[in-house]
Amino acid sequence: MTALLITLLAPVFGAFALAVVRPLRVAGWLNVAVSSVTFAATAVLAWAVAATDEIAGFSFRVDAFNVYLVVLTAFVGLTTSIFSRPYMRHVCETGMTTERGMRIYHAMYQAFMFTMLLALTTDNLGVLWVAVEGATLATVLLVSLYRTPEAVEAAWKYFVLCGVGIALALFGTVLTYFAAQQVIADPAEGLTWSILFQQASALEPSVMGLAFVFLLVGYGTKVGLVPMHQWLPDAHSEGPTPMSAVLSGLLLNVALYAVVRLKMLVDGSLATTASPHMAGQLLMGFGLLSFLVAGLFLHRQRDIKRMFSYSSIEHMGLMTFAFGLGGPLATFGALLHMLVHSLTKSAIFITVGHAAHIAGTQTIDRIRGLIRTQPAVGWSLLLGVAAIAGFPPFGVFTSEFLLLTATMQVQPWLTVALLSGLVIAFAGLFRHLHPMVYGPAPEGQLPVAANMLPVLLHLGLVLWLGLAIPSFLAGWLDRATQLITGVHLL
Amino acid sequence: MIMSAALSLVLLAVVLALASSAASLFAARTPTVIRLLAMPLFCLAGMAALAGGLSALLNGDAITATLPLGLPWLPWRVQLDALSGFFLAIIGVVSFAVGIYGPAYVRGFEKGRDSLVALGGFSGLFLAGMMTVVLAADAFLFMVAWEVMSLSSYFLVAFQHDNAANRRAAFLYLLMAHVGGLAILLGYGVLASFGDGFAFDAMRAATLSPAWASVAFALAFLGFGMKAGLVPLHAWLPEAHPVAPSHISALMSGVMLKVAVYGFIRFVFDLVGELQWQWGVAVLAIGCISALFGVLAALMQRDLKRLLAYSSVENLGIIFIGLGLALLFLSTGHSLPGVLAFIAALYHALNHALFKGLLFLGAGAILHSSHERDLEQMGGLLRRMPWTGFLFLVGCISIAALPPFNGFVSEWLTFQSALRAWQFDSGVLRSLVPIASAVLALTGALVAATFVKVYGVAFLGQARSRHVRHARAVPFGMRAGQAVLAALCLLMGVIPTGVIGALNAIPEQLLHSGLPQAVSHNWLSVNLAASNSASYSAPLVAVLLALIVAAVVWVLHRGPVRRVRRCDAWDCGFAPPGNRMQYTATAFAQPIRRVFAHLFLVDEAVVPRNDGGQRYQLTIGDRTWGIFYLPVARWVEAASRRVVRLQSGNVRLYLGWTLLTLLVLLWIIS
Amino acid sequence: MDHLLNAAAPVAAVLQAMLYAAAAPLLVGWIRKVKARLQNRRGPSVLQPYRDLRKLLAKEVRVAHTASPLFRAAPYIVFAATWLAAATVPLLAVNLPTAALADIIVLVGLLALARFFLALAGMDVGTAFGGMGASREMLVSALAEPAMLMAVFTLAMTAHSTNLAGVIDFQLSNEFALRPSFMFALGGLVLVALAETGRIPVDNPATHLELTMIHEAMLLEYSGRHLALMEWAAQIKLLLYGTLIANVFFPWGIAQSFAAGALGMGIAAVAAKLLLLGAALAIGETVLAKMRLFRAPAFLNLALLLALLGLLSHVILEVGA
Amino acid sequence: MSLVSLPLLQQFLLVLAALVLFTSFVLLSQARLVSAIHAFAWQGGLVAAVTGVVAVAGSSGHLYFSALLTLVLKAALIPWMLHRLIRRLELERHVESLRWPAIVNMVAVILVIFSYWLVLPMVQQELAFTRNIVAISLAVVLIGLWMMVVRQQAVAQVLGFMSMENGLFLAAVSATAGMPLVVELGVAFDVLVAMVLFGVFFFQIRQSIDSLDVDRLNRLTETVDEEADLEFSAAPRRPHTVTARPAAVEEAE
Repeated sequence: MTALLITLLAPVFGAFALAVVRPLRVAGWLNVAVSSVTFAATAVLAWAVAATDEIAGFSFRVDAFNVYLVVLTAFVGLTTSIFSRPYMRHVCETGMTTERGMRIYHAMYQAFMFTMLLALTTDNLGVLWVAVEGATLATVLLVSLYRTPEAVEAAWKYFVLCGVGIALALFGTVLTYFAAQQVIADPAEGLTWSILFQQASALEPSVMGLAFVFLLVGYGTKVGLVPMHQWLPDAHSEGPTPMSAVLSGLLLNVALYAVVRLKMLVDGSLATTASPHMAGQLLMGFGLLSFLVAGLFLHRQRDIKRMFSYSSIEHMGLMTFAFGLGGPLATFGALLHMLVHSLTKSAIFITVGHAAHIAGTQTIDRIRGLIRTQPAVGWSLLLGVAAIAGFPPFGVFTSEFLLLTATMQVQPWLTVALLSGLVIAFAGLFRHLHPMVYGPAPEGQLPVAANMLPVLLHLGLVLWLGLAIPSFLAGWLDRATQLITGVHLL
Repeated sequence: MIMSAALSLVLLAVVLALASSAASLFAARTPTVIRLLAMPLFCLAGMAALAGGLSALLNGDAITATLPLGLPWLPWRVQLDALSGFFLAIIGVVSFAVGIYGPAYVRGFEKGRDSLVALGGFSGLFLAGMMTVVLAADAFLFMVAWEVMSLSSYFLVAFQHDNAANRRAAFLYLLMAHVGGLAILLGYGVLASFGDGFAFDAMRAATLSPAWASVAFALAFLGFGMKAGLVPLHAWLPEAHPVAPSHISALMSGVMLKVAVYGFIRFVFDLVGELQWQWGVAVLAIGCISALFGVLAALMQRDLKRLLAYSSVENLGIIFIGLGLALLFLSTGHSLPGVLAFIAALYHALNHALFKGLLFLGAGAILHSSHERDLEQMGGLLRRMPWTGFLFLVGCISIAALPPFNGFVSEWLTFQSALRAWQFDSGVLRSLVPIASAVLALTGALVAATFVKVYGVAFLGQARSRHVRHARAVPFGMRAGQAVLAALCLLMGVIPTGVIGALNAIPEQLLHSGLPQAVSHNWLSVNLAASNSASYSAPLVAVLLALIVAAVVWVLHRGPVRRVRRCDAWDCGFAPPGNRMQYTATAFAQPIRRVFAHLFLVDEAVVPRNDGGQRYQLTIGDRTWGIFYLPVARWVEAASRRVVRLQSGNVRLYLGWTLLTLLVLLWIIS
Repeated sequence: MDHLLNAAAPVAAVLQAMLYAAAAPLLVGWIRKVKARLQNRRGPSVLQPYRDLRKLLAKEVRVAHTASPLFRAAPYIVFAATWLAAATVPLLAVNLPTAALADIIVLVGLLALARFFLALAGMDVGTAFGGMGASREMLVSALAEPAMLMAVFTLAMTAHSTNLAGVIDFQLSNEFALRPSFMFALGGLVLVALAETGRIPVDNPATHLELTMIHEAMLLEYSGRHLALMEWAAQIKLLLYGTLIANVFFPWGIAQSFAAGALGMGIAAVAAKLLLLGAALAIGETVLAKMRLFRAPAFLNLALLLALLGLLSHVILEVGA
Repeated sequence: MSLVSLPLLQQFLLVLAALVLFTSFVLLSQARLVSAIHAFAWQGGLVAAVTGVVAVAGSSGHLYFSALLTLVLKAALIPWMLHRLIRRLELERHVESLRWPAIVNMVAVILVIFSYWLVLPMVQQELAFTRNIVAISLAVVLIGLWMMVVRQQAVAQVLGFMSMENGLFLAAVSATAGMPLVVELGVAFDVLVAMVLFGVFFFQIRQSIDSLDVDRLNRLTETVDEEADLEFSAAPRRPHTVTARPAAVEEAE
């Protein structure tokens, strides 16, 4: 429990502290320190959860489903803070932002981490909503950090679209609460997920169906499901790169996490009606649509960060599809995919940050010959993209293998769509990647001071997950699968 | 006991390969580590694989083991049986030769700007991947190893990436490898969803409905065919193989394609279960098309390595002709000819690995000493690099399927099984199969033409350019590497009975029916059924040829005049021929090109040259591009161009989308 | 009988081989003689080819500066391969041990080996004509080989054997039957033989007109014993094809045991058949004219068509045969 | 349930709800920003009133608090902030006329009907009388979203957003007699922060495109159409050149 408290309080403290700390060097290190404290706390928490099946209380709940996401969040937060220290210093030296902007950046970084961890650990749907909305508020200023017209525009779109979406999610939450009131005496517990989950079958189906639509559209906007995805590439491409890394790596995961939690409620309530799998079918539809559309988007990219944000959309679509498909195999694969995708994608964004520094631009056509200029960056980008494209021995392959075979067993004909989507997306990524990493470098292009440690950590982990899944993680994923689908896989 | 020793040997080979790739990580600082450490390790890995594979092939039964890796409920299983042993032996012998050849060859790159770490590292990974594919006993490990093989070979293709053509080749290769991999994955998915789980044993146990079995077969044929470069899925092959460093090209053409063949055999003959004769027809047809198209395309090429790559397409076609015949015979219940065709295919796989490896190493030697891949610039190399010339000649004879070398034996076996067509009950098959063998015959003759062209233009005559005129002999290591393969080419040609006897273990284990002893026990000659029905006594033919030559030489050199006087060429009394007057590769292929012109996009033109002279311009285009590939690409482009309208940039439209989605969903659920 | 066979068989085999080498020039001489007569010339003696060979063997060898070792090795290999191939075709007697040595596919293979080196030798010196000859030779052979094999397969599928001895045995043991398949196969084989042995209308053995020659163009640079071997090999090849046609399609008279009488009978029979064939060839060459190179494919496609028809008619008309 | 059968308090409640709906129509079609802000303030006040009445009717404790919260936040604080903003942005005189007012209003009416149709199953459960108001609140939410779609003035969009929030409050009150207190507080806090950030962004947008017309925020788009090169479609054709040789072209007449 104390570990949980530290997990949540450390970022809060960090946010306030970093809001006032002026010297940039100190702020950078402090940011790293706070993040590492958070990570340590989550590690202890994970240890506790591994020992006792779950930790609940004070309307907090850490079970097999969210504990690994908590650790993941803290870990990516840590590595990204390590990356962002020299990176943002470089940004500040180039005068793209001010010292005040840097304070906002660091404070908001920690605030964002807090909202993420809160959203994951809370057991109260209302608080979950508050946290996700808070994440928007915390990051929107960072998107417009550089104050360029594009940045401001991106931030505005991000703000308006996510604000609207989240408002709709609130309406869904209200409806859920309304449905809960019919079955749960104490109004204070009406939004407690674990209690709702026990009572799920009693919830009024028609209301829950209505609620789920609002929740899906609301949180789905955050997940970046087509056609509510439009904010995502803008925000990713215009914000500072560490921001893009945590957005793709964490925020999308958390939103998807929320959707899945709510789907579990709805499934419980709809189980006895005419269309028991309504929620799952909606998820499959959205997932497949996002997956295919994003894959096609990849072909016409000119901005490297936009390109990878579309690839994020594609993968979120894949996971959504898998969760919608249901069944232990698909769910296990999706849970694993959440993990490997956020590790790989944040690693890619970190590398992309260095690449953009080397070339001095984010325009794909002007990034050339990375391997020649700085082999470390070039190879990391190449390997990272190979990993995200689902090549073994990286972990993404494992999860996609599971997803494909699960689809093959349940809906054989959808595999055709999945395959074509995978191939299209792959072609879209590599046709842009090739000229960037290979070929002769333009003269005068110099290497930059890059700290590849985070990238190595992430890719190393992904590689490890591809070769063998450690038993405790497998145990967690399996228990989460059992939680979501009611069936053990192992 | 001995088998487990074999398995540990093979696993050791994998470890050695990985070690070689790990060792070359240090090449960034000390380039020599590739030459002194990585390549020897590579060679050792080849040796271990060869030994392990052979012992597995020679003493019968299968042994399995489980690795402490993989998914929690699906640990990686490996299995070593006769089939995988045989293919391991193929992998081993070629990579052994490459390991001998390599050090001297990579030395040429030490000064270059391309990273040796990538070269050495991915070579080792490539080898390990191929060996693991052959060993895998569950679909997951198989796919992992398969994709590792594709990915690492892709990095090797992209090794010299300053050249845009190489980049495009690498991209095309990876794209098609990805498509193929996914197809195979789905094929396994079909099997897995009928049997429970991804272990091969479970798949064997599964019983599929014929329709689903055909789906699985089609997917597997697509996937493995794409890797094996069967027409029309071959487009990547002539692009990718030539641009890799030559010793890697040897591995890719000689071995990786065989791994695809292995996968096909494992999937179709072992896992799917009940065979259907329609599959046989399909495989036979595709095999014929590939063989004929491949050799014609090869004949038209002027780039030596491209030519060799196309000839790989042709040889894989021949292998699949054999497999198709095997499918036909086995599915109609004629086990003896089926096994015969099966063995013929395996034998040809072995032979192709040997001589194609040899030829690519030879091409590498030429490249190394004259920096030339273009036949039109070569000539007279036999006198400048006699050893390479001699060994290359051996390769040419073998690949042209001339006795007493190995290529002939496998083709002979294929013919023999095709001639068992009179056993079919259906007259259609009875008349189709001989036509296939006619195609095979035509292919054989065209291959001979192709390699007469190659050898005559490259090694005979006079040099056509200065740098070729100054070519020098290559270092010993490279010659040794080729010599190993050349010797094996002759050996495999001279002792077919022994080889067939060894190969016989595979169908006995896989199809539970082998050849009768009559075939193998007679060491002197291969007899099928009765001695006077069909026989080929390779050792005698070889010995007699040698004897006659010796005798004639002996007789004639005891004659009155044995002096030989050098003079200018007569050439019907024209002026002494210069090197520009020689027949070029293009000219050599011209008659056959005229005959088969309509199969290709040939455009010839005589264009004026800026120095007043004239220039004969020839472009050979591959029709399959226009038919199969470009339409897909265009479709994707068009679709993406439409889709991006979603991102119009107007926030109000975005909100409109959200509202619309909301309303539609609400409508749907109530 | 058995011990006799064991003792006599190798002897007979060697004897037959020698006979091939010895008789080959005679057939060429005979054909030239008949041709000359048909052209109202007296023509050289039938033994003229022997004289030419002796003269060539006695002459000094001249080799171009630009020639490689392969140029000097080629004649021996060509001769050896052709001779060995010929030795496997039953001339006088079936059931020779050479039957076990090689079947008809090997025969084709050996001839291909010879052709391979012939073409290489043509390209070696690096003259324009050599290359031209090699290129055309490979074209002709590429188109001829499938036709040849189809024709042979027709026999093989009838006799269930690719072994010439087997085919002949089958013919002799079964009572005579009119087989349309054999008729077509014979036609195809004859056309193939004309092409492969470089006779009119595909090639003209007598020409040295630069742009029309095929076989001769490859021998341009040879002289002395090398040239002798090449010519000799060509003559053996001609005899080989003649024997093939004569003995496989009309095997009657060939010796089935090694008794002296049988062998003598065999010699007489085969001699008669070959003389007839030679005369027929001579007549054909006098009435026909050489065709352009690019009509040769049509010619050979006809051969392939005939062979294919033979095969199909076997499958369709003679099922179970 | 027939209207007359209801106690007066509840009839009053229904009147208030109707007025809320009316205000959002006013918001939708109001051209002048200042008066739109006034309408928004009225709406907030009405929502607060509804909350208060429900509190009186249901006599549930914390509803009084949330009524007060709504009143302060929605009726006073946010309108005041908006006033300050447009004064500092010199937008008091700003008039934005809708393109097709009639159609816009018709769509809004259809949305009202649609939301009623949606809520029917809930209403029919004859639970508490406030259920009918859920339909109204849903309509308010949808109309707010619709307003954001049709209004191209940033401030107007914010107004639409805020009126969506009003609808949410109304729904919370009417459907469930108020959310748990912590959630209410969180939501209120978020709305407040959002408002502040909106203020910040007005100035940033103004600074970057010196206008608040969101239609001119259209830099970030994929639809710029230049021919992307098909790297993998270029068929491999090497030009293949040798000098013309008599022997090669000879027989080809």
